[in-house]
Amino acid sequence: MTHLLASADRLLLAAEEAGHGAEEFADGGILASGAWLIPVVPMVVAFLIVFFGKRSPYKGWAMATGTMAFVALYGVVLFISNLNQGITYEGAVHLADIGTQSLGEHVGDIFAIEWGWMVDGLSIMMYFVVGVVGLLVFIYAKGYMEGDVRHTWFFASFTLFAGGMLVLVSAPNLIQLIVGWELVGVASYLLIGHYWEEHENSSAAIKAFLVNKVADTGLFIGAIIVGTSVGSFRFTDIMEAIAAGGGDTPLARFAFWAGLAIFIGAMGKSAQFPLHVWLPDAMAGPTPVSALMHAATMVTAGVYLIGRMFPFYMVEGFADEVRGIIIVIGALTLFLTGLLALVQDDIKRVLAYSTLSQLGYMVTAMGAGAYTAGLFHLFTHAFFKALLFLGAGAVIHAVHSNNMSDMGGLRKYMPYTFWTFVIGSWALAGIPVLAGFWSKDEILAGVQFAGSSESGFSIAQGGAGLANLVLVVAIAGAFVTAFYMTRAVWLTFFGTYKGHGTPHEAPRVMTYPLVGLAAGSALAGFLNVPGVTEFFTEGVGARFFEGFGGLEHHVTSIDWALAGLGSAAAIAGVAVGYTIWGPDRETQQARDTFSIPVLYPLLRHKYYIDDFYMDGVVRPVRGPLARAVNWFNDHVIDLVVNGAGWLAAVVARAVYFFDQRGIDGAIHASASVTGGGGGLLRLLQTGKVQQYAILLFAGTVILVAGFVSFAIF
Amino acid sequence: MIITQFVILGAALFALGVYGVLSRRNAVLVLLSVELMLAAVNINLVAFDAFVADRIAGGQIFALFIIAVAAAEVGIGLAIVLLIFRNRRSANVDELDLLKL
Amino acid sequence: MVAVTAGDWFSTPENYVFLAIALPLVFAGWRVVTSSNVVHAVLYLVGALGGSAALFLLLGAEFVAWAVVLVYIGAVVVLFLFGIMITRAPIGVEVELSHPLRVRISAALVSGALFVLIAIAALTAFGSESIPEAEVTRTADIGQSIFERFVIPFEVVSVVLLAALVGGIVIARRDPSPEEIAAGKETL
Amino acid sequence: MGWFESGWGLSLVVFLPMVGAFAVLAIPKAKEEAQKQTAFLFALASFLLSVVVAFQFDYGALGDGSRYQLGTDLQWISAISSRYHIGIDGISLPLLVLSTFVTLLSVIYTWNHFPDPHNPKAFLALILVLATGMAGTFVALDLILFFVFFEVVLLPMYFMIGIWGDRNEVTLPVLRRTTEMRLYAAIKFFLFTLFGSAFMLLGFLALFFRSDMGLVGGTPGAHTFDIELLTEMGGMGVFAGGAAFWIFAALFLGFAVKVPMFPFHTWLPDAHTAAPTVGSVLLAAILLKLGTYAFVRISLPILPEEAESWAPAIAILAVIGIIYASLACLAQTDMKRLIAFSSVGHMGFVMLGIATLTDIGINAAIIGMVAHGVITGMLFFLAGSMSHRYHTREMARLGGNQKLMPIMGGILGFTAMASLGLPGLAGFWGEFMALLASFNPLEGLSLSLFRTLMILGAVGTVLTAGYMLWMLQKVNFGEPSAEWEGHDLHDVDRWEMAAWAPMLVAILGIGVFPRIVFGATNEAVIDVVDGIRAAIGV
Repeated sequence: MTHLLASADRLLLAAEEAGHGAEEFADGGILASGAWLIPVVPMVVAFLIVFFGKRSPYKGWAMATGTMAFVALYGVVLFISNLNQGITYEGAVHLADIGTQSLGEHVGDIFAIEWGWMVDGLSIMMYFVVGVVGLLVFIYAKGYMEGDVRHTWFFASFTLFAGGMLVLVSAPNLIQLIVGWELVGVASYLLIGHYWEEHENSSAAIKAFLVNKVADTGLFIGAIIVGTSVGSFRFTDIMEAIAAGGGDTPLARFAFWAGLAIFIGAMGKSAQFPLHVWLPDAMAGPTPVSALMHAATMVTAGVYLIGRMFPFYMVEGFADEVRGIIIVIGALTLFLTGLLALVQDDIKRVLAYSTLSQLGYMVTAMGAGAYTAGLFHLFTHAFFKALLFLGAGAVIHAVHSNNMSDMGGLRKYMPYTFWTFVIGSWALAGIPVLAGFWSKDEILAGVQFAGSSESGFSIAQGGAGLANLVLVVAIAGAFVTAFYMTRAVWLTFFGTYKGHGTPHEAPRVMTYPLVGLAAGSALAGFLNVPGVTEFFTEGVGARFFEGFGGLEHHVTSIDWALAGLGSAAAIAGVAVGYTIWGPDRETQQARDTFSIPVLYPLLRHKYYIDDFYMDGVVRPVRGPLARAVNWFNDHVIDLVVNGAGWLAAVVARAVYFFDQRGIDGAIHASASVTGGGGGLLRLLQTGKVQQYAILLFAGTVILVAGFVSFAIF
Repeated sequence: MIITQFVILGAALFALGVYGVLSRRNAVLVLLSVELMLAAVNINLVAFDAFVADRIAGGQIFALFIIAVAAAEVGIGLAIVLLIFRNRRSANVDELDLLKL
Repeated sequence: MVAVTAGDWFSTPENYVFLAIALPLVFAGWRVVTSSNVVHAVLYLVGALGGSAALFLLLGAEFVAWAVVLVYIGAVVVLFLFGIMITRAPIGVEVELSHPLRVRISAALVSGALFVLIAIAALTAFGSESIPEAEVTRTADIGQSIFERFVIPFEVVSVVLLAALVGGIVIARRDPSPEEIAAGKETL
Repeated sequence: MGWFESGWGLSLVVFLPMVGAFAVLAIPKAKEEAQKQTAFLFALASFLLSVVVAFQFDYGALGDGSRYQLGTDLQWISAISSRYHIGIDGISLPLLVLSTFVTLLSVIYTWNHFPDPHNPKAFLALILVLATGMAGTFVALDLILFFVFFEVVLLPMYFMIGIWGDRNEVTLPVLRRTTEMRLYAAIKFFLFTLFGSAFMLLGFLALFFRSDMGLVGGTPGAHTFDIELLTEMGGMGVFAGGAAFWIFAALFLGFAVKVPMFPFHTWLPDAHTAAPTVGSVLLAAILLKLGTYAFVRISLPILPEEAESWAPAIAILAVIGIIYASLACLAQTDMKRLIAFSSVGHMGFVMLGIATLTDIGINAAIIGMVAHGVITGMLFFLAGSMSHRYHTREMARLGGNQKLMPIMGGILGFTAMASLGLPGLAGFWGEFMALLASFNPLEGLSLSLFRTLMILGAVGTVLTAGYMLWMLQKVNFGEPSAEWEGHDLHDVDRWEMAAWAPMLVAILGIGVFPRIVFGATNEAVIDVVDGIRAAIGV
C-alpha cells in the first residue's frame, strides 16, 4: 500500500511537459496544462449522471449539456489561441511500470504506461469540433428526447460517448488512444441499442461493436508492434524514432505490417469499405446519436488516427507502402457508398451513406498526403453533417417516420428546417463558397498533387497513374453526392405531403441549433481559403511537422481549373437531380428509386456484403462451428474422462464379485464398498464398528510389519 | 528370567484381546476383551520396568495409571452399553450401524 | 538376529515358575474371548488377571499386583457382572455371542498376524537378555515417585476418574418421563 | 522487527479463517445469526490483516537478498526436512489480498442465499477452511507446505459441490449413465484434481531428491523442499538434464489441471454449473489461480531450461484454449456454463502471458489473474442471483431481464463489458499485455510462432466480445417473456449490494489505475525473469 501512497504523490507530481519540436511555440501555459479537464470532466459527469441524474434538473440533461458547454468553451478558447500562436503541450501521468523493453535501442529500460493529454493543433481542432458540435447536438437532444424512456440513462451514455472521444483525441500515447477508442465503441453500442426492446436494435448495436472489434484487433496489433519496437507508446517518442529515419531499426522493419494493421483499425471506426456495414444500421439509435456519431465523435476517429500517425505513413522507409492501399480504400468507399445513398428510402440511411462517402474523401486525402485537406474536410463535414442529421431528426419528429415515401412537401410546414437542410445539403454537395466546397476542393488538389511528379507518392510508389484515376473517381463522387442530396431534399420537402397528420415545425430548442450549425456550414470554409486565409493550415497542419521538412502538402493557391471542375460536377449533380425529380411532383413516388437492371438489385442488397458477412462468417461460426466444438467437448474429451471413471467402476465390480467368493470379511467390507459402482462417497459406509476395527488393525499390522522388516533387514 | 518371555506372553494376551474385540457380538464381551488387552500392556510395562531396573519405577506407576483409567473406561463403557440396551433392547454391536449415512 | 537357545530359557527355576503361571494365563485369556457363556467369560477374566498379578509378584512389583487384585478382581469384575445382569445378557450357554465364522476367521488372521509380528520383533530385539535379579520395589518408593515425579499425571488421572464418574451417571440415568416429572419424582 | 513482520501477520491471515471454522462449528445449530456473524468477523479480520500486510510490505526492497518479506522459517517436519517457511513477494501479495477479499464477500453474500440443504453452519465452516487453504497456498514457500494447502482446498470444494450442488439429473453422453449433476461434478472435480496432484507430488519429490544443500551452503548431500533454495539451485542448473523434462511434465500436469488448460479443462464447466453460487465464485476467483500461480512460483524459477523448452507447447495449448473456449461459449444455452467456459478462455490469456517468459507477459498474467478473479467472480454472483430468482439458467427464457431488474441488468452489462476486455476496466490489461508480450517473447523462443499466436489471440478477443454481447442480448434485452408475469422478481437486495459493490469498485479501480497491481508485481516479476535469463544464458 505504500506503493499506492507513493504512486499517489507521483500521480500528482508526474505531470510532465514533453513538447516535441515545439521550442518556438508557446506551451499554452495554464490553459494547456489544465486541459486534462477536457476528457476527465465528461467521464466523471457521465458516472455522476448514472447515479444522481434522475434527481438533477431536467433529469440529467442539464448536467450533460453543462459539461459539453464547458468543453465547447475550453475548445473555442484553445482553438483561437492556437490560431494566434501555436500551442504544443503534452502532459503525462505515470500509471504503472509493466516490465522492461525488449526491442529498440533502450533494451532493458523500464516499460511504462501513462495517461496524459495532448494539446496541439490536431487535438485542439478535435476539442473544438467535439465541443461545439456536441454542445449544439446536446441542446437539440433536449427537445428530441423529451419524455423518452431511460431519458437520464440516455444522457449518461451520451456524455460517455463524447467523453470517450475526448479521451481518444487527447491521448498522447497509443494505449490511451485505444482506451478512448473502445470507450467510444461501447458508448455507441449503448446508444445504438438504446431502444433494446426491439431485437433488431440490439442486433444493430452488436453489429457495430463487433465490426469495430474486428478492426480493433488491427489497431491492437499495430499498436503492439509500434510500441514494442519503439520501446514506448508515446507519439512523441514514435515521431522521434521516425524522424531518426528508417534503415534497420525495429520500427522500420515492421513498419509495413504495423501501418497496415493500424489502418485496419482506422477502417473500422471510420467505416471504410468493406468494414462500413455497421454504420448504416447504426441508425437504430436516436437521431441525436447519429448526428454526433457521424459528425464529431465516432467515425472521425479513424481519420484522426491516420492524422496522428501521419509521418509514419509518409516518411520513406516506414509505412509509406501502405499509402496506396489507403488511397484505394478511400476511393472505393467514397464512390461505392455514394451510389448506395441513391436507393435508400430511409432519410437517415441516405445521410449515413453520404457520411461514408465523405469519410472516403478524408481517407483518400490522408493517403494522398493532403493532411490539412483531409482534416479540414473532417472539420467542415462535422458542421453540415450534424446539421443534416438534426434536420432529418426534426422532420422525423414531425412525421413520425423515417421514410421519405411518407414525407414530401414539408417545405411549407417547417421553414427553418427546410432552409437549414438545404444549406447543409449544398455545403455537402460542394456548391461554391459553402464549407464543403473549400474542403473538397483542397482534397481534389491534394490528390492531384499526389499524382504530380514531385510528390513522394508518385516518386517512391510510382503511384501517379493511380492518383490520377482516384482524382477522376473523386470528381465523379462529387457529382453523385450532389445527385443524391438533391433527391433527398426533393422527396422530403417538395411535392405533396404523403404522411398522415399535419406536421409542425420543431420547437425552438431544436431549431436554434440548426441555425447555428447552418451558419457553421456556410462559413467554416473561409477558415482556410488557399492563399488567402490559412489559419487552419497554420494551426492544425504545418506546425505539427517540424522535424519532417515538407512532409505534408497543402495547396497554397486556388487551382481555378480544378475548383471549377469540382463545382461543375456538383452543380451538374443538382441539375440532373432536379430534371429527374423536379418536373412532375405528383408521380415522384414511382420515380423515387430508379431501377437500372443490374445496378439496382446490386445496390438494394448493398453489394451483398452484409449477406456475405452474415451467411459466410457469423452464422457458420455461431452455428455449426460452435456446436461442433461443444460436441467435441462433451463427446470426445469427456468420453475419455467418463470412460476412465466407468472402467474403474467395472473393475471395482469385478473385484467385488471375486471378493464375495473370498472368505475374508475384512476384504469383504472394503470390497462391498468398492463395488458400489465406483461411488467414492460410500467408502467405509457399512456402519459396522468392528469391520472398521478389523481394517484398522489390519492396517496397523501391515505398518508395523513394514517397520519391523526395516529393523531386521 | 528372560524379558522376551514376558513380551511374548503380553503379545499373546494382546492378540487374544484383539481377537475378542473383533469377533464378539455382545458389547459386554467386547469390553472384557479390552480389559484383556490392557492386562497384556500392564504385563509388558512391569516387565520392562524390572528389565531396566528403573529407579523411579515408571513402568509400575504407569501400570497403576492404566488400572485406574481402565476402571473409568469400564464404568463409562458399561454405562453406554446400558443406554444402548435401553434404546435398542439389545447389546449386540453389529446392530449398532448408526454410523451408516 | 540374536541367538536364542533353549538353554537360556529353561535354565533357572523362575523360568518354570513363569511357565506355570503363563500357560494357564494364556488359556484363561483364550476362554475369555471364546467361551459361549458370559458369566464364564467373566470368571476366566478373573483368572487371567489373577495370573498377571502373580507375574507382577514374580517381577517384584508387589504394589501393582495387589492393586490389580483389589481394583480389577474386586471392583471391575463386579461391575461387569452388574452390567451383565442389567443388560439381561443371556446367562448360560449362548452361541450368538460371537460373529459368524467368516468374521471370526478374519479377526483371527489379523490378531494372529499381530502376535507373530510382535513375537518376531521381540525376539529380534531382545533375544535372550535376562531380567536382572529383581529386588522387591517398596511401596514407599512408588508413593515417593508418584507424588514427586508423576504428580501431574496422577492429578490428571484423578480428574479423569471424576469425569468418568459423572459421565457414567449422566449417560446411564434414565430420563424421567413427563408424568414422572409432573409427579415430581424424577430421580437419578 | 515486530511480531507482525516476523511471520505472525501472515500466519494470522492464513489461519484465522480456520479458527473461525471451528468457532462456527462450536455454535449450536439453531443460532444461525451467530454463526453468520462469527464467520463474517473472522473473514473480515483475515481480510483487514491482509490489507495491513499490504501496507507493511516494502515495495522498494528487492535489493537485499530475499525477495520474500514478512515471512518466517521454522522447524516443521524435520524427518523430511520440510519447514514452515512462509513469506510473500510482489507476486503473491495481490493474490493473497484477492483471496481474503473474495472470501469476505462470499460470506456476506451467503447471508441470505443458502442453497439447499440449508445448514449454514457446515457451509460457512467450509468456506472458512477453503479460505485458509487458498491464502496458505499463496504464502507457502516450502513445497510440502504448499502441497498441504493446495490439497486442503480440495475437500471443502468437493463437499460444497457434492452437498449443496445442483440436483438435476444429467445423462453422460455416449456412456448413457444418468446421475445427479452435483455428484457427477463433484467426483469429476475431485478425481481430476487428485490425478493432477499425484503427479505434482511426484514432481516435488523428484525435486527434493535431486536437490543438494551443499550448493547453497548447507550440509552437502542433504535435500530440501524449500522453494527459495530450490530456486537458487535451479539457477545453478542443478536440475538440468533428462530428468528435468519429466519433472516439469509432472508439475505441468498438476498445475495445468488446476488452471485449467485446454485438454484438462472439462471438469471446470461441470463443477461450475453444479456448484452453489459461492462455490463457483471461489472456484473461479481463487482456485483457478492456484495453478497459474504455481507455474510462476515453482515451475518457471526452479526449472528455467525446461520452462523455455516447454514454453511453445504451453503457449499453443493456451491459445487453443482461448479459441476453443470462445467457440464453446457460443454454443452454450446455460448462462452459468457459458461463464465457466469463458474462464477457460481468460485463463488461456494468462497462460499465454506466462509462456512468453517475459516480464511483461508475467505481469500481464498476474493482473489477468486478479482481474479474472473479480470479474468472473462477479459474473458468477450475478448468474447465481438470477437463477435464484428465475429458477432457471436457460438464457433463452431470461430475455428482458433489463426490464424486470434494471440494476441487476446494469451490473451484468458492466461486468460483461469488463469480461470482454473493455479498456478502462480490469479485464483489458491482462489481455492486451499478454498479446503485447507474445509479440516479442524471451530470446530463443520462436518469434514466428508467438507472433502467430498473438494474432490468433487477438481473434480470440473478437470471439469473446461476440459471445458476451450475444449473452447480454439474450439475457438483458428484448421484452420479458410472459412466463414471468406476476413473479416476485425483486431487484438487487441489500446483501447482494454489500457483496458486489466492492467488486465493482475493484473492477473499475484496477482498470483505471493498474498500478494497484503492477506497483507490487513489477519488481518481483523482473527479478524472476532475470533469474530465468541468467539460467538460460540469454
